[in-house]
Amino acid sequence: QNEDLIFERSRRGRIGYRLPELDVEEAPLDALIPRELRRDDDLEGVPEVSEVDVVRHFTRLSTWNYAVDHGMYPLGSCTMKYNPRLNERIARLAGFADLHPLTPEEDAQGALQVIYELQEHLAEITGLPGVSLQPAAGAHGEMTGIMMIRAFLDARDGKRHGRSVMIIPDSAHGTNPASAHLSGFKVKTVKTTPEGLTDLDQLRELCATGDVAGLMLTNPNTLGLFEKEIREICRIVHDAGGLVYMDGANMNALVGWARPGDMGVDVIHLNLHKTFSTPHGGGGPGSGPCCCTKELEPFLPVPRVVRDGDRFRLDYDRPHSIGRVKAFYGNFGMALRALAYILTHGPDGLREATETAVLNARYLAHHLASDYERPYDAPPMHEVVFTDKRQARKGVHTLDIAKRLIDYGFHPPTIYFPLIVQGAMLIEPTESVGREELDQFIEAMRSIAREAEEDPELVRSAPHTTRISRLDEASAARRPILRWRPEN
Amino acid sequence: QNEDLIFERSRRGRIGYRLPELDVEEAPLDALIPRELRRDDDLEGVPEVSEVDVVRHFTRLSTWNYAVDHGMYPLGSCTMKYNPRLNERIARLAGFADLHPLTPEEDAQGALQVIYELQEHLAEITGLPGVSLQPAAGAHGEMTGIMMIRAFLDARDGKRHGRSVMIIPDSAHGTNPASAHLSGFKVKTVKTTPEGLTDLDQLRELCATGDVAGLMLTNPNTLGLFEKEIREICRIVHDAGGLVYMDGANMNALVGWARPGDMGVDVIHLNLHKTFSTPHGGGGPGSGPCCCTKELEPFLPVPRVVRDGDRFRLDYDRPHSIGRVKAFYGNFGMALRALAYILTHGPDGLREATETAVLNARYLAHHLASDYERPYDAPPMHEVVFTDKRQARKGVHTLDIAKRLIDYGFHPPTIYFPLIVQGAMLIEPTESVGREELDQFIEAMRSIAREAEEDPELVRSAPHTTRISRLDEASAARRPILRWRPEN
Amino acid sequence: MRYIPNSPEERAEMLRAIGLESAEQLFASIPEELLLRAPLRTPAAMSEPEVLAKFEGLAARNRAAGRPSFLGAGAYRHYAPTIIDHLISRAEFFTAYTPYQPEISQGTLQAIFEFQTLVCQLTGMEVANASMYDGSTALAEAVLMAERITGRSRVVISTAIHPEYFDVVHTYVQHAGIELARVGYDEQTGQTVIDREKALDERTAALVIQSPNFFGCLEDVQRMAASAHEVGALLIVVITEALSLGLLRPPGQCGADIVVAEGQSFGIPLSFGGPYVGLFATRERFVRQMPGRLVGVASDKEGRRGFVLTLAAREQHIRREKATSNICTNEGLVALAATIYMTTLGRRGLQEVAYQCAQKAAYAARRLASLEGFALPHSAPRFNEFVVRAPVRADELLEQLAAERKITGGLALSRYFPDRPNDILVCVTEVNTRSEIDALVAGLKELTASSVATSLSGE
Amino acid sequence: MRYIPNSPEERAEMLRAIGLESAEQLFASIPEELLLRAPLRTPAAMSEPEVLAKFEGLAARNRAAGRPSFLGAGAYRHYAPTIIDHLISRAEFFTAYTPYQPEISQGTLQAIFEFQTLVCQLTGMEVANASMYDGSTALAEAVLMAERITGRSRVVISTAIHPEYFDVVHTYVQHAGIELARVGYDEQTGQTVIDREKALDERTAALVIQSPNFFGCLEDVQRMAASAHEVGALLIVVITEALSLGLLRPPGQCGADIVVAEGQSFGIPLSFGGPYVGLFATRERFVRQMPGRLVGVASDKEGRRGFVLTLAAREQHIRREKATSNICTNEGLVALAATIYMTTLGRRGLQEVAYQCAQKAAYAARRLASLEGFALPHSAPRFNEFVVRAPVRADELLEQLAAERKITGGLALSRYFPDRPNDILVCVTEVNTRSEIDALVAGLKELTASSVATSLSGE
Repeated sequence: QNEDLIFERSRRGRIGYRLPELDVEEAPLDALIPRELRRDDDLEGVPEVSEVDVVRHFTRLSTWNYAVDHGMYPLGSCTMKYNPRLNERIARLAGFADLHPLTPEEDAQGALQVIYELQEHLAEITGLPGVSLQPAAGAHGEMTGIMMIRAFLDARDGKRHGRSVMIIPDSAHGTNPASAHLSGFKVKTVKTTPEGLTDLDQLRELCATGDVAGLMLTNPNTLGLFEKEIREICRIVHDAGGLVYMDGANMNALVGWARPGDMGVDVIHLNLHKTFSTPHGGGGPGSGPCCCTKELEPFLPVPRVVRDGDRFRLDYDRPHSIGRVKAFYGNFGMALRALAYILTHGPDGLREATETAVLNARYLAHHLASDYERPYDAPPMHEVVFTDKRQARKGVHTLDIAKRLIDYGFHPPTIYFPLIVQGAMLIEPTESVGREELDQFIEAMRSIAREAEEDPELVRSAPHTTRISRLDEASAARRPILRWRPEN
Repeated sequence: QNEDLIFERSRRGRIGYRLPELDVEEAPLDALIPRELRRDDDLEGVPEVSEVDVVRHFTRLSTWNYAVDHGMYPLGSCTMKYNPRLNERIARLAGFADLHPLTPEEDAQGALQVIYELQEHLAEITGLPGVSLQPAAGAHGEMTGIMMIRAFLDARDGKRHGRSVMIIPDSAHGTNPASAHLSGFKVKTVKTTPEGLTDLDQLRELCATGDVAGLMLTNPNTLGLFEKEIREICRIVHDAGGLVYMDGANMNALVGWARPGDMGVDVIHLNLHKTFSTPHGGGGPGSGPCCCTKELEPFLPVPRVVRDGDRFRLDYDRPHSIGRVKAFYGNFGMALRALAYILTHGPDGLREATETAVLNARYLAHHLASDYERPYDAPPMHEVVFTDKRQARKGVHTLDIAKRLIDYGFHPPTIYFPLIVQGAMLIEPTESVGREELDQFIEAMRSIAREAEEDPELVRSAPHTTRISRLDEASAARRPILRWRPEN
Repeated sequence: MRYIPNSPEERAEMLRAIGLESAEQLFASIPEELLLRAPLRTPAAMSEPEVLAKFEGLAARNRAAGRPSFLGAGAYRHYAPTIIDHLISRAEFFTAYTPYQPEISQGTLQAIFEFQTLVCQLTGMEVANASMYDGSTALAEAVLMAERITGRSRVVISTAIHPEYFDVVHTYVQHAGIELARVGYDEQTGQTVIDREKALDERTAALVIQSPNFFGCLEDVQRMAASAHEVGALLIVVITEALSLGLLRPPGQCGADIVVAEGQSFGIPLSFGGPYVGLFATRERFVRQMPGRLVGVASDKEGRRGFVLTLAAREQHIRREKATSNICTNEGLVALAATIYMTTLGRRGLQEVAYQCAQKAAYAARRLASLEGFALPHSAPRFNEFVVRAPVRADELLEQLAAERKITGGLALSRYFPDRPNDILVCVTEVNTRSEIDALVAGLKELTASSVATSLSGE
Repeated sequence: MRYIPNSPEERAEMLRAIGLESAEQLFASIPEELLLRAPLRTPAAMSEPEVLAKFEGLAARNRAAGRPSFLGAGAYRHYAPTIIDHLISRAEFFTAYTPYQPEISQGTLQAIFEFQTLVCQLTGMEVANASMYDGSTALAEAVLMAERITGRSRVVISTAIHPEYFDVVHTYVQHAGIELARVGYDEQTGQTVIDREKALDERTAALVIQSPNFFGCLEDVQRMAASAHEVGALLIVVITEALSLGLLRPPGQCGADIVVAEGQSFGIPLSFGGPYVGLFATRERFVRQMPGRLVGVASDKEGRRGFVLTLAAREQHIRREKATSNICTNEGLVALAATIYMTTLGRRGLQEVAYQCAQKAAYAARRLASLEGFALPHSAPRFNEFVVRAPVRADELLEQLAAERKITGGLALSRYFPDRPNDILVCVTEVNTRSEIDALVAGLKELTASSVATSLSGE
């Protein structure tokens, strides 16, 4: 089935709504708002469709998407796990969904308690006692964390401390340098060793210059490997007067087993939409709480949610705070879901989830090694990197393998990331996938490896089973068409 | 994507639920229920799966269905119209969904009012003042209506009245004779004229024998034609001492424009899941309210919902009632949806829906006539019959055309019904389809007509775009496998 | 009207395209005098928020919906996992029709096939159909089926079945030439008693019992089967609390020939009595006499497994008046919900829920029996329902309990059995917390304290 | 754990299959001393009904959620058609990731393309992105973008914008070398006043105004644009009440260079402040400086139209620290909900909702202004919010109104403006019925009667 743009479906005179009749005396509009301040285009171009048109339109569109509920979605570093329906139901309870953010605290105690409890649990899980739920997504939490480091240094060393360098591994997410830059830091890169870990010697050199503000580290790193020397890494940075920020994107490998706070990390962001399974929604909403040490706590964004006996309130009186990073209190709807996730799992369930996520990745790593190249030998945590090295000899590249996986009914893994691995395929099965589906995925990957040998063109021209074939992204970017117009 | 049976997905030890812990003292089970009364098979074979398995399983299954939300679903006489989401939401309000049917009347006034109001509105729409919502589906309402006729005759003429014949047109739904039979009537058939209407002469003959209990008539009939002589038909039956039951399956052609009560009909059933858009759910639940004249009202099933001033109550004191046809009060959840439908439309909207449904069918009739044979000339109401007569010359039959429509993205119409039309295709677009989709359907049908000429095998082997091709229904019926077993 | 795509302008164009001038002309085949002149007298069209507000107001008047409740008697409160409603709300399921076109209905068909299998597994029977309207109509159909199978026209029914089920059977068979006879129950045990000499004979098509029966007492199904079979009759077992199958020996293992049940316990909302879903299972040899739809396995040309509606030759659209039943639309979506429930709870969960129900009911029974002036009149083993006899009229006591304690305490049996004025049918399920049970006990105790004192002082 | 398919037994088998003996060995790369020895001190696992009951209890403590309310100030109560939640609850939408693989993400991609188009149509701009976190962060990004475009580092912001938005901008730019300057508003009109001599100069990258502004007053956007452009600065317009676009001249027609808005009004639940959705639109020539994701048209090999994420070269996964922004995950599902809202209301509905908001607010303003002791301090035209000055302290008055009348009467401006103790910011939308408005008026009248009497007698 095809489905045009909604603008193309529009027909003059169709309606999809009905309002209650206006029940107050009307004033002449000109008396309320002068004509020159009102729009005069009669909203030309905005669709006119019936409710049925809307439902059919978006239902049809939806059928063109792959989703977690269809099967394995092994996007490395994205942690696409099952989104519990219970949590969706909770987020829609009228007592939460209809609550205005500026409601007087007395009449919003339930919501404040939700925030407070989630803060407490995240503190326990990370080992970092200061928590703010205000950041709206991972990159936002990252920015918040880095700004807190900046504020801390300014307070400790005075504004002119000259600590302008943020050290970031070459394997890091692109958001890391972008966030560091937003906080006014220069970025220096620390390399990855042949073992896939941070190069300690280089780190020591970089820290020796006196201008280091901190280190942004993902752990397990984006190669899926735990930084064994994490305590030493933190010591080096701390000794140099810097702070350690940890990117929490990979917390699904650690929850219930190890805590960043115990490792020496100063501040971390979490992705509730990864580790705590709030749905990713095709690109958000996310939620990126920031967790920090006691020393950094004064610098968290305002307002904070605090407890006074039985009562919860908003605390604005935080003179050292970096300020607000968002209006109101963060993506509260995501906090509800994450809290429900934590309560449903309990400590044992959280630990079991982590264990299973790691086991599933390890199982894949074990079974795919015969057909695909692993650039690093160390046993992976919750995700594993392979490359197209063997297949590339036949002209079959990572992109081709990814597209061919679609024909086998799977979402492809993350590809060409981390950047330091040529032709990388970063596979993260998560705990939400059963053994039989892992086996099917392994079988599909092996089959593609065989096809790459025997019929490379079949792989190179994949996918073959989708509504559309590969799209020409290069021309799309050269002459971008970013909106519909009647003449298109 | 494929998906096995859930039994094949089952793995020992998986769980998909968690109960609160038992909070009372446990007694030894043997002391409560002796071992020989308990099951000893440990539910062997019942699935063991996680919540994720369940969600993925049924989500995948769902993607193999065509549904109203995907597009036109022109199943004649089934009235597959849009199912408003608002009505689904209303049916799920806790105050209704959590209400036990044996709740004391005082504490269930809202539910009783819903039933009462719907009864009133259906009475107004049909012109028949006595209404019961107890029947669970169309055929159930039909049976109820016929039993009421039986009870009326028994009361009027004494139990030995000898009125044993129910007259039914040859074009009727199969449920009509089946329901008549259940009420102890013999069926005699009245033929359809070449114009597609009931043969009045034959009806008069059949009514002349003195043993006629009544007539079961669909109007518009299953050929989509309005029985113009309906008043005369009713007069003939009434003069013969019989009653007229109308099958309300086709009420979508009449609501707001004409009323069965005004035509002389004595009793009718409605399909809330057709005319009033309660969702059909892949085969139910339905709801088949029965509406009747004042004379028949005493015979309606008990209990009735009646109003005493501001209060609503159940009335069991109906000595002439045929009795209960179902435990409790009918498919209440469907009553909620139907009432919401009526309130949302209002009188004008109801009339507009009917008008549009008829217009859409007439538009199809007009545009398909060049390529397909219409067995009857009269202008159709809300549905239209075509046949495969022209295509059959090339060996392409109705079934083939139906299957080929699937490839064009449409659900096929009702086929091979009514039985009196060879190779019938009964097309009912309903009001829920817009002109552009009608045009696409017309284009698809024309294209199939061309294919039947030029490449009949293409049509005969359709569908080509579905997960599975045509299934061998004959062998399936010869050696039926009706359940999964471990050894299958 | 927002549910109608074609705007008035489009409709006018379409009319022109087919050569008509007005909408009225579409209805030209309806005689002038039958055309409605005035608008229907139903309320004027309401907007979505107005409709919603109206129903929210009505829902709020159903005061019992949010209260602790011990009502059972054919409809049961159980916890339904959230995923059920999510999955059945997928448009692919709820906006589809009966799966007449198998190539684009495999989702519904496979789910029904799974439903049929689960019903067989739980009841211990060999075949099950795609569902009936509810338990009561399933029972009526079972009685008609027994007549078809045996060619006999007398059916013996226990008085310990749900009274409304009996009424429905009566309505269905009243013109079918079937004679209904009733057998009573032992007031001591609460179980059906068959005076076999009188009750069952060579004209008997079937014996109908319910287990657990209406009073919550388990019947000796095996013995009943033996009695019925001895005279060549079938045993029909009806179950209103389907979750009892998680703990009790399935009727199929006890010799039942037809098992019907109300499936509402499997995750279906109470919804003031419907829609529910009837389960219907029998022996393989009776399958062609079975009413209702059946889904079976079929293969396509490439040999792939698929599912189809099968054995349709039994049904009314082919056999018309000779059909096994007039049922057509059944309860597809509710059967799907029940399938998801059974699957989600699964092998362990169905047993655990049943176990909790039995334990909680036993706890409540113990507590209530210990109250001054209260007694449990029946001695038979029970699952999650039982009768408790109060020292005062049950209906008034329950009304007081509802008004003063906001607890729905159970069913006054006098609703159906006027000769049992003081008896309350109490149902306890896994959703009744201990504190609710304790509140019920305390409430009944305190509300009867004065009357107990009176009667004690009177002794 | 019911969310984890693999059972303990399966996990044990898998461990064996890869040559391990225990789950602990999976974590061998974590130094011994870092492994947690004790279980986390979070609450023990709860069942589904227990979790639900807990949250229902918490929800019930949010007493304000069900009351008539006149709170606006950046978050608005509007009616959201039921179909929105139904459609965004389709797993295909809400359980998908950012559409990195276009062949299996066309649903999300086409919907975002429609979102971008609708945002352009409503704001009168040429290009819009796939969404930002919310209005406040969108504004911060707009300020950073203006600096990139102009190469200038001074930004002038009206004090009549939402105070929390200003705070967010301040946080974002504090280390970016951008100087924030503020311009005030005229107490009479309620509109921003620019003393151009002082306020805008050649170092100014942008002027930031909100319209309708925080006090509900419409700004003269055209004049502001002229002032900004005269010194080579950009005009950034921020909108918190997106539905005002249904009635008001779009900023794009008034010369705005960047328009950002909070999209919550488009069918998004209040949800105590989030998730909402930021709209971001600008001129075509600035597109490569725009932050956030963009969806564009592309063709496949057969020439079929499809949609892809495009112009990714601006983004951080390619440009890293030189990216236009660090935004990655945005508000996809909320943008989808807003798209469905805009589509369902459509051309007529968006205008009608806006019209009703304006008329109802005007009615409320007239009624409140007529109260003894009350006044409307600002004279500028307004949309659906306005300030009313009470004869007593606003915070205490509103507290009393909530406690005694169960009405949330608006926002005490003193929360953000300590110098305006008696001012209430009142918001009226299409969901406020006349009787709610009348109850508000009556409540305020009666609660202030004594103080008015006192002050009158004092005169």
